[in-house]
Amino acid sequence: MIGIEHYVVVSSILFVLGVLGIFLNRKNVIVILMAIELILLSVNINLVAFSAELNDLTGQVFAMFVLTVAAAEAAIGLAILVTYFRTRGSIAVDDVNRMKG
Amino acid sequence: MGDFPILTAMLVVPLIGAIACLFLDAKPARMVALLATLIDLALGIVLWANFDIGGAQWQFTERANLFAGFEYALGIDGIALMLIMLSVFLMPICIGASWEAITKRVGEYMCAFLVMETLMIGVFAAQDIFLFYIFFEAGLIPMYLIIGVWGGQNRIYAAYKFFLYTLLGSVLMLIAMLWMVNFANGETSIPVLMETNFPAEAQTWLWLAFFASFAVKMPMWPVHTWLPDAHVQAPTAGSVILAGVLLKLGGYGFIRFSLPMFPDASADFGWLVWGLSMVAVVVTSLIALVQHDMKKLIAYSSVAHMAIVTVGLFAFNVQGLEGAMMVMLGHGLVSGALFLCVGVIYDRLHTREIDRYGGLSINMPAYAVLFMLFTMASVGLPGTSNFVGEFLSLAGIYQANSWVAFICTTGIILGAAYMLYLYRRICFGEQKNADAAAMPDLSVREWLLLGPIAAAVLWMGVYPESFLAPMRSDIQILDARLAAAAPEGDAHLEIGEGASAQEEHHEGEAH
Amino acid sequence: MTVFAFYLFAVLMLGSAVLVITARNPVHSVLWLILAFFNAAGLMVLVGAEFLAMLLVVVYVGAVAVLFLFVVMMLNIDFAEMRAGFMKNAPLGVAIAIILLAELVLGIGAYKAGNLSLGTADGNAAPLVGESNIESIGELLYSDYLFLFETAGIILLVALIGAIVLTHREQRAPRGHQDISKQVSRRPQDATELKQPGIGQGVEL
Amino acid sequence: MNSILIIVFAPLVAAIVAGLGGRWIGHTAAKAITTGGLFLAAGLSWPIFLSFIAGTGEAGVTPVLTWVHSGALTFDWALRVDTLTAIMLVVITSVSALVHLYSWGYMEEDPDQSRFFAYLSLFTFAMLMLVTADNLVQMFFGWEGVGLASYLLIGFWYKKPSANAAAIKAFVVNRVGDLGFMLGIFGTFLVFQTTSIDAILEAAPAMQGSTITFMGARWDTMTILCLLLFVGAMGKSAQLGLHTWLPDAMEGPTPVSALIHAATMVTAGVFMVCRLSPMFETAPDALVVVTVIGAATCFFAATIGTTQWDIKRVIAYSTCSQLGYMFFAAGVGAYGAAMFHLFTHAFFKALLFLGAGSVIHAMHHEQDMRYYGGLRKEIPITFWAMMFGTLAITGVGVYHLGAGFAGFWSKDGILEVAYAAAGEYSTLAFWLGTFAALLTSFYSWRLMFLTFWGKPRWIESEHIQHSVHKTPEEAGADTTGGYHPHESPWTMLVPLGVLSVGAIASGQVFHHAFLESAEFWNGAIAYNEHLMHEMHLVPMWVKYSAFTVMVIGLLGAIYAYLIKPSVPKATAEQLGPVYRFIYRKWMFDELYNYVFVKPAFWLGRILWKKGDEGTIDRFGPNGVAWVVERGAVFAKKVQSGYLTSYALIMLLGLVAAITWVLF
Amino acid sequence: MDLAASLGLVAPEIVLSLSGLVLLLLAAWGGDKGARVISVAACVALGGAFALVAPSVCTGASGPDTVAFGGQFRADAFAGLAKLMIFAASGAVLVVAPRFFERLDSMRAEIPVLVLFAALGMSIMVSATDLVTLYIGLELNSLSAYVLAALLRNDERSAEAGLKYFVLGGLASGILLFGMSLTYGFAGTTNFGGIAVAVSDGLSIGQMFGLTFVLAGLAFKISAAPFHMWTPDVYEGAPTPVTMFFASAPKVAAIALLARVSLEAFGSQAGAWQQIVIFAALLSIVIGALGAIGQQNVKRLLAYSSINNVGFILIGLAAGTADGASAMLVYLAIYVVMTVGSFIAVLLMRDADGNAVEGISDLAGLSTTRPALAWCLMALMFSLAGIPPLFGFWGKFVVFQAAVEADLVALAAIGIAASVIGAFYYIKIVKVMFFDEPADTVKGAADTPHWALLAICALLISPLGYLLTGWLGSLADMAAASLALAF
Repeated sequence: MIGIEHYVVVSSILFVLGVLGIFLNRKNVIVILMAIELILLSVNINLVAFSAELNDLTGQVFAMFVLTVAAAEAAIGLAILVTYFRTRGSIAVDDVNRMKG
Repeated sequence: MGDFPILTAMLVVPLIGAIACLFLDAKPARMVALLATLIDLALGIVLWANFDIGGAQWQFTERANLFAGFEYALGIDGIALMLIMLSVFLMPICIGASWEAITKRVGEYMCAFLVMETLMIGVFAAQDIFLFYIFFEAGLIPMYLIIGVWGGQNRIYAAYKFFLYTLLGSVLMLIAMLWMVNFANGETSIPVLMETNFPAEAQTWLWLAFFASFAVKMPMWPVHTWLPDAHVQAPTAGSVILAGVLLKLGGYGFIRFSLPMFPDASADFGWLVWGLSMVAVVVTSLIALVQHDMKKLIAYSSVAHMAIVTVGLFAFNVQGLEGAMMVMLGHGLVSGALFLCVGVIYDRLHTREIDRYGGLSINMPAYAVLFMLFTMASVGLPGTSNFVGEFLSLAGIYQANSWVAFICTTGIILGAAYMLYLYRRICFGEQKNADAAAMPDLSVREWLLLGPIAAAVLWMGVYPESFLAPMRSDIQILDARLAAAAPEGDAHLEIGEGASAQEEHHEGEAH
Repeated sequence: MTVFAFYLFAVLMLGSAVLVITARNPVHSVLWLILAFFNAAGLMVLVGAEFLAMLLVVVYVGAVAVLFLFVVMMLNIDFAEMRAGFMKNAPLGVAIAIILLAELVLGIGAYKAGNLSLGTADGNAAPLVGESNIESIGELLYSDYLFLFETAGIILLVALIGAIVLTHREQRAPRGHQDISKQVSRRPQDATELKQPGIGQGVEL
Repeated sequence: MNSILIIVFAPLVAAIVAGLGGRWIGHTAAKAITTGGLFLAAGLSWPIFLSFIAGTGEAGVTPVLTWVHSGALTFDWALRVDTLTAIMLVVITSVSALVHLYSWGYMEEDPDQSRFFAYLSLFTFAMLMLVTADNLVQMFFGWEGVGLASYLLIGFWYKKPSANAAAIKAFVVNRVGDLGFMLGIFGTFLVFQTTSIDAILEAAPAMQGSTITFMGARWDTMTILCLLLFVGAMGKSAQLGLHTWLPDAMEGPTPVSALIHAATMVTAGVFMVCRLSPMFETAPDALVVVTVIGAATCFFAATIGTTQWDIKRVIAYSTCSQLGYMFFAAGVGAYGAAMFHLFTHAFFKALLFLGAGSVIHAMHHEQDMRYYGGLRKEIPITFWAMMFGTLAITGVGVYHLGAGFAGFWSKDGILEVAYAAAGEYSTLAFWLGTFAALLTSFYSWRLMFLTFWGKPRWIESEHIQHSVHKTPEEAGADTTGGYHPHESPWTMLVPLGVLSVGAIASGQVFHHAFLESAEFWNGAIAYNEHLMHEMHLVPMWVKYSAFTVMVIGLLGAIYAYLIKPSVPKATAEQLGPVYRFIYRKWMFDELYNYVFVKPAFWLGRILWKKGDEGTIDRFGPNGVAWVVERGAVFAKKVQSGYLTSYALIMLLGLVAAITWVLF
Repeated sequence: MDLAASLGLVAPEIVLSLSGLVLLLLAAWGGDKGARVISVAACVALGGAFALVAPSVCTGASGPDTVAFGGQFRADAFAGLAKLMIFAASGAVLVVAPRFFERLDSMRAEIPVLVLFAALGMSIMVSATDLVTLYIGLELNSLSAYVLAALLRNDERSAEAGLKYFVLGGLASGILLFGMSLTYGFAGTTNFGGIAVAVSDGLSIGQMFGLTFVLAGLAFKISAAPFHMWTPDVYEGAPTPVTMFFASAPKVAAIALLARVSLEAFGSQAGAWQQIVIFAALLSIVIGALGAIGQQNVKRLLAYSSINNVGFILIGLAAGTADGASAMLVYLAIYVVMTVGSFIAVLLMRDADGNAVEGISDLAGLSTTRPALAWCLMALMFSLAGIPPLFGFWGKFVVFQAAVEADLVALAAIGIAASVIGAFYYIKIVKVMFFDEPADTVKGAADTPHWALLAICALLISPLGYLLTGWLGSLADMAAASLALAF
C-alpha cells in the first residue's frame, strides 16, 4: 500500500516545480499561468490524498472548490494576459516591468 | 474663580483664533492673532492672580471623560503656572515680531503660531500623561511649518532635522508611558503617577526612554545639533518661541516626569546628565565663540544655558530645582529677547552675518542699550533674571559635586566671552558697512516688543520672589520625593577635632 | 500493482510538470500540462476519489487546457523570437526551491517515514456508507456546503464578467487610439536622445 | 529716613535718569543730576564716617527688599553700615563726586557725555551695593555690577577697537575671578548653610580644622573657602595672574581710570578680604597665599612700571603694585593697615590719574611720556597736583617728625607690620615691599621728570602733529612744534585741589584711627591688637627703610632722567632680554594669548567643524539619513519590476519562515 | 442549527449577492449608460448590508448564535465591525469611481457589480471560520480585484498591474492552499474550532508547515513584507479608485481574516506564529518606510505607506491578545479613513484639462494654489505618520499599548522608532506642498461628492476624532471579545 507520505512528497515536488516554473521563466507569461495550475494541482493531490486517508470528504469537496476557482482563475488570468498583450504587444516576462522602484 | 474652566479657555481662545486666521487676509489675521494672544495673556494674569500660593498642589483642575484610555484632565501647580505665564507672555511678542517681517501667507502663519500657543499651554496644563504626550508631540507640526514655510535659505534641511530628531527622541517616551500606565493598572493621571513607585530595574529603562525625549528637546549635548539649524532657519518669532518655550518642554519633562516618577533611576543616571552637561557647557560655549552667524551663536549659547538647567535639576536639592526653573524662565525671556534683537536688524539688512554689522551703537543707540541689557542678562549678570537661576542651579550642583559645579561655572567666563564678543562685533567698533550704518533705530513696535521683556528680565533679577513663591511648595514636594534617592554630595564635610581646642586657645590668649 | 501505478503516475506527472516549465514552445507546455493532469487524475483514482479525478479531466483538460491552447494560438506570438534561458538569479532561485523542497519532504514526508501523524476527522463529512464517492460528495455539497457552493457559482460569474469586461471590445466612436496614460507618462528622456559628439565627429544619425 | 538709602540709590536714580533720559533732558541736565546725586551721597557719607571716627557710629543693617529664598539659601537686598563700610562710603562717594565734577571738563567735547555720566553713577551705585552688602551674594551683585560698569566705561569710546578689546578683556578676566568667588560662595553656603556675612563670620571659628573635599582633593575647609573667595579678590584687584586687564583698562577715559581703576573698584578685593577677615583668620594657609600673592604683585607690577612709556599705564601698574601692598598687609593680619592704605591710596592715586588726565587733556590726547617734557611751566596747577600725588605715593615723610604725606603713613605702616608679623612669608613680603617702594619712587619720579622737566619733545607726537598740522621736519628745531598746552578748566582743577588735600593730609589725620584704634573698627574687621602693638616696636631701620629707598629711587630717577638722559636707553640695552621681558609685562599677555585665547578659538573651531558638524552631525542625523537613503535605494532596487524576482522574494520569505519554525 | 437561522446570519451577504446579480442584469440590459445609476444602486445595496450588519456590532454579537452553516461561517461582532469598514470603504469607492472612469471614457456598468462581488467576497472572508469558506471568500475577492486592477484596457500600466497582481496572487493563493491542505491533513478538519482543538496540545510538524504556508499566503493579501512586492506596482498601475479600494477594504478583510486564523485556530500556539508576525511587522514597517522615500508617484508612495501601516497593525496581532485584536480593529478603522481620504485627495489632483496627475512634484506649492486640498492632505499625511493630535496617532497608540501590555516592549520600541523613518516621507509630501515653489500643475476639481468624502475623512482624522475613541474603543473591544479565542 502506498502511504500518505508518498502523496505528500509527490505533491510537494509538484508544488516546488510549480513555484520554480514561476520564477525560472523569462519567456512567456502563459507558462507562468500554467505553473500556477501545477501548484493548484499539487494542492488538489494533497487534499484528495488526505481526504482518503482521513476518511473524510471535506478534502474532496475542498478540492472541488479549488478546481472551480482554478478554472475561474485561469479564465481571468488569460483575459488579463490578452489585455496586456493588446496594450504591450508582448507577453515576455521580462517586459512586464514598466513599473518598478 | 468659581468653576470657570480657565485653562480650557486658555486653550480654546488661541485655537479659535487659529481657525479664524486661516480664513482671513493678512491684516485682519494679524489683528485676530494679536487679540487672541492678548486675551490669553490676560487670562494668564487672571490665572496667576488667582493662584493660591501655598494652597493645594494642583489647582484649577478640570476633568472630563471625553476619551477612551486617557482623560481630558487639566490642572496646574506653581511650576506649570510659571511656564504657562512664560508662554502667554512671549506669544503676543512673537505676533508683534512677525507683524511686518511676515508678508506671505500671513493667515497660515498666525494660525501656526496660535496653534503652537494652544499646544504649549496644553503641555504645561495637562494632567493626563497621554494628553501631555499629545500636546508635547503635536508641537512638531506647527513648528515644522513655521520653519519650513517662513524660514531662511536652508529651511528645509532644518525643518526636517528638527522634526525627525525630536520625533525620534520622543517616540520612545510613548512606549515608556504605555508601560507605566500598564504597570499602574491603567492610571493615566500625572499626579498619581508622580507618586507611584516604579520598580527600580524598570525605572532604568523608563528613565532612559524619557531621557531620550527630553534630552533632545532640551537639547543636551550631543543631541543638540538640530537646534542651531532650526534657530538659524526659523523666522524671528519662530526662534523666539523655540528658544523661549519649546526648549523648556524638555526641562519641564524632567521636572514633571523623570525626577518624581523615577527618583532612583534619576539618581543612578545623575552622572550621565552631569557629564553631558559639563561637556555641553564647555563645548558649546567654545563653539559659540567662533560663530559668524548671530542666530547660530545664540542657539549654541542656549545649549550651554540649558545644560545649567539640567545640572540644576539633577542636583537633587531645592536650590538646584528652583534654580533650574529660574534659568528656564530667565533663559526663555532672554534668549527670546536676543533673537528678537537679531530679528530687528535682520529685518533691516536681511543678513545674520555678524561681519555685516558693526558700530550699531552709533545709529541705533536705543537698540544698543536693550541689546546690552539682554547680553548682560544672558551672561548672568546679577540683577538680571538669569543670574538668580544660574546661581541657584550652580549652588545646588555644588552641594552634589564640586567638579561639576566647577566645570559648569566656567560657563560664566565663556559665556561672557562669546556674548561680549558678539556684542562688540555688532554694536561697537566703526561702522564698516554703509547699509548697516543707515539703519534706523527701534520703531515703536519694536520698543513694545523688547520693552516688556526688559522689564521682566529686571523684575525677575531683582525680585524673583514673585516667581519663586508659587513654585516653592511644589519644589519642596519634589525635593521630598527625591530625598531618599538623592546622592550624597562629594563634600564630605568633617568637623575637625581641633576646632574647639582652637577656640579655647584664642580665649586663653585674650585673657 | 497500486505501487506500480502510483509510481508510474507520479513519475509521469512530475516529468511532464518539469517539461511544462521548461518547454520552449508554449504549445508544448500546454500539452505537457494536459499530460500532467491526466496522471494526477490517475493518482486520485488510486485513492478512490473517482469524482475528483473525472472532474480534473473534464474541467482541466476539457476547459482550462483548451483555453490555454486557445489563447496561445490567439496571441499568435512569434515564439522563435521569445528569449530563451532563465532569469539572472536563477541559481539562487533553484537553490531556494531545493531548500524548500528538502524542508517539505524532510519535514513532512519523511520525518516519520510511513508513519505520518495525521489529524483525526470529526466524522461529520465521512463518506456515506454504501454510497459512491460522487453521491457522498453531492450529499455534502448540497447540505453543509450549500452556501459555499453557491458562492463558488458567483466566483465563476465574476470570472465570466471579468473575462468579458477585459477582452470584449465594443465598437466605439472613433477616438483613435489615444492612450492618455501613455501620453502622460511619456518622459523627455524616452522621446529624445541626447548626443554628445566629440569635437569634429558630428552626430551619427 | 535712612541716609544710607539715599547714599546708595541716589546714584542709581541719577544713572537711570541720565542714561535713559539723557537724550531728552540734554547733556547739562544729565551731568547736573548725576553729579548732584553724587555730591549728595558724598555729603551724607562723611557724617557717617565721622561718626565712626568719633566712636558714635553704630553698625546696622537696613533691609530693602526680599531677593531670593530658596530652601536654606536665602539672601535679601539689605544695606549694612559699619566702620568698614563707612570708610568705603566716603572713599567711593568722594572720589566719585570729584570724578564726576572733573568729567565736566574732561569730557566736555564728547557727544555722549550723558551716557558717560550715567555709567559713572551706575558704577558708583554698584560699588556702594558691594560695600554695603550684608551677604555674599549681594556683594557679588555689586562685584559684577562694578564689573559691568567698568566694562562699559573702558569701552566707552566704542569705536576704538582697542577700547573694545580692553573692555572685553576686563570683563572676562574678572569673570575668571568671579568663578572663584562664586565657588567660594557656594562652598560657604555648603558649609555654613547661609550667605549672611555676619552669620558666616560668627560660625567660621567653629569650622576651623574641619576638612572638606573639593574637586576630588581633601582640603582644610576654611582654607579652601578663603582661597576660592580670594581668587575673586585677585580678579577684581588685578593681582598677579589676573592683573592683565588693568593696564589695558586704561583705554577708557581717564576719569574712569581714576575712579574705577585706582580708587574704588580695584580695591574691592582688599575690601572683601577685610570684610571677611575673621574668616580668613581661621585659615592661616590662605593668608599665606594672600601674603605671597600680594607681595609678588607688589614687586612685579613695580618692575613693569619702571619701563612703561604710557603715562596712564605707569600709574596703572603702580596701582597694581599698591594693591599688592594692601593684600600682603591683609595677609599678615593687619587688615586695618590694608584698609588704611586703601583709603589713602584712593586719594593720591585718583589725584595722579586725574592729574595725568589733565596732562593728556593739555597734550591733545597724547599719552606717551616720551613726547612730553617741560610741562612744568605750561600747566602749573596740574604739575603741583601731580607733585603732591607723587610725594604721597612715594611715601615722603619722616618718622621722627611724625609728619608725612598720606602714602608715608599707610605704606610705612604696612612695611612695619609685615616686619613685625615675623613669619617667613611676611618677612619676604617686607623685603619685596621695600624693594617695590624703591621702584615706586623711581617710576613715580621718572614720570614726573619725563613729563614736567626737560625739554619739550612734543612734535614727535602724532597727536600734536595732528593738532598743529606740522611734521617734525617742518617744525625743525622748535620741538614744541608751536603747540601751546593749556591748563585745564576749573571743573578739572577743583577735584585736583581737593584730592591734593587728601593726598597730603589723609594719612596724617586718620592714621591713628585706622592703625591703632580697635574701638574705631568696632569689630568690623578682625583687628589684631597684638600685631598692631608689635608694629610700633619694630627696629628703627625698618621704620626708615621706606624713606630710605624712596630717596634712593628719587636719586636714581634724577640721575637717569635729569642729569644723564642717555642712561635709561643704555641700561635697557645692557639688560637686553631682561628689559624686554619686563617691558613686555612679563609676557603675561602673550602667554595667555597662546595658552587660553588662541586655543579657545582654535578649539571652538575644531569642535564646531570637526565635532558638531564633522562627527555628531555626520554620524548622527546625517549618518542616519545616509543609511536610510542607502536603504531606500536598496529597497528601490529590490523592487525591480520583474515578476520573477518578486516571486523569488516571496519564496525567500516563505523559506525563511519555514526554516525559522523548523529550527 | 437550521438553515433558516443560517440564512438569517448571512443576510448581508445575500443582499449583496442578490443585488449584484440584479445589477448585473441591469448592466447587461442598460449598458454602460446606466453605469452611474448602477453605482448608486450598488451603494444602496452596500448601505443595506451595512444596516444589516450594524446591530450585531452594536450589541457585540458573539457565541453559538452567530454560527452558521455548521461552523463554516460566523456573523459575530468581530466580523461585523470589519464588514462595516469594508462596506463603507467599498461605498466610498463607488462614489468616486464613476467620475474617474467616465473621464477616461472607460466607465463600465460592470464595475459596481465587481465591487459588490468583491465586497461580498471580503464579507465572507471576515466571517470565515472554515478554511474552505476562507478560500472561497478570498478568491471571490481576489478575482474581482484582478479584473478591477486591469480595468483600463488601453492603459499599459493598468494591464501590467493586473498581470502582476494576478500572477503573484496566484502564487500566493497556491501557497495558501498548500498550507490549508497540510493543515487539513494534519488537523483532520478545516474548521477553525476543530483546528484549535487539534493543535491545543502543541503543533505537529505538519501543522506547523500548514500554519506557516497559510500565514505566508495571507501575508500576501495584506501586503506584509516580504510578500508585499506586488503592492507598489499594482497600486500605481491600477485605476486610482481601484487602488483606493485595494488599499482599504481588502486590507481590512485580510487582516481580520488573518487575526481570526491566528487567534481562533492557532491561538493556543501563539508562540509558533508570533515570531513570524513580529518579523513581518518590523520588516513591513522598515520596507514600507524605506521604499516610500524615493518615490515620485503619489499612488506608489501610498502603496508603501500601506505596507508600513500593515506593519503596525501586525504589531497588534503579535500581541496575540484580545486587546491586540481590538487595537488592530481600531487601527484599521482609522487607517481606512486615512487611506480613503488620501486617495480622494489624489483623485482631486487634476491638471487644467481634468486629467489625473500623480507625481509628487506636481503637488509643489499646492498650499498656495489649492489651500483646502493642501491642508486636508497635510492633515492626512501627519495622521498617517502618527503625529498627534491627528487621529492617526491613536491607531498607533492602541497598537503599541496592546504590545506593551503583552510584554512586547522591545517590539513596540523598535516599531515606534522605525516609524520615524516613515514620518520622513510623509513630511516630504507636506514639504512639497507647503515649502516648495508652486508648480501650478494641479488645478483641483470641484466634485462635490469627493469633497464631501474628503471633508468627512479630514474631520474624522482631525483632533475631533479623539471624541470617538470611547465609542470606537468599546466597539472594538466587543468585537475582539466576540472572537472565539483559543486560549
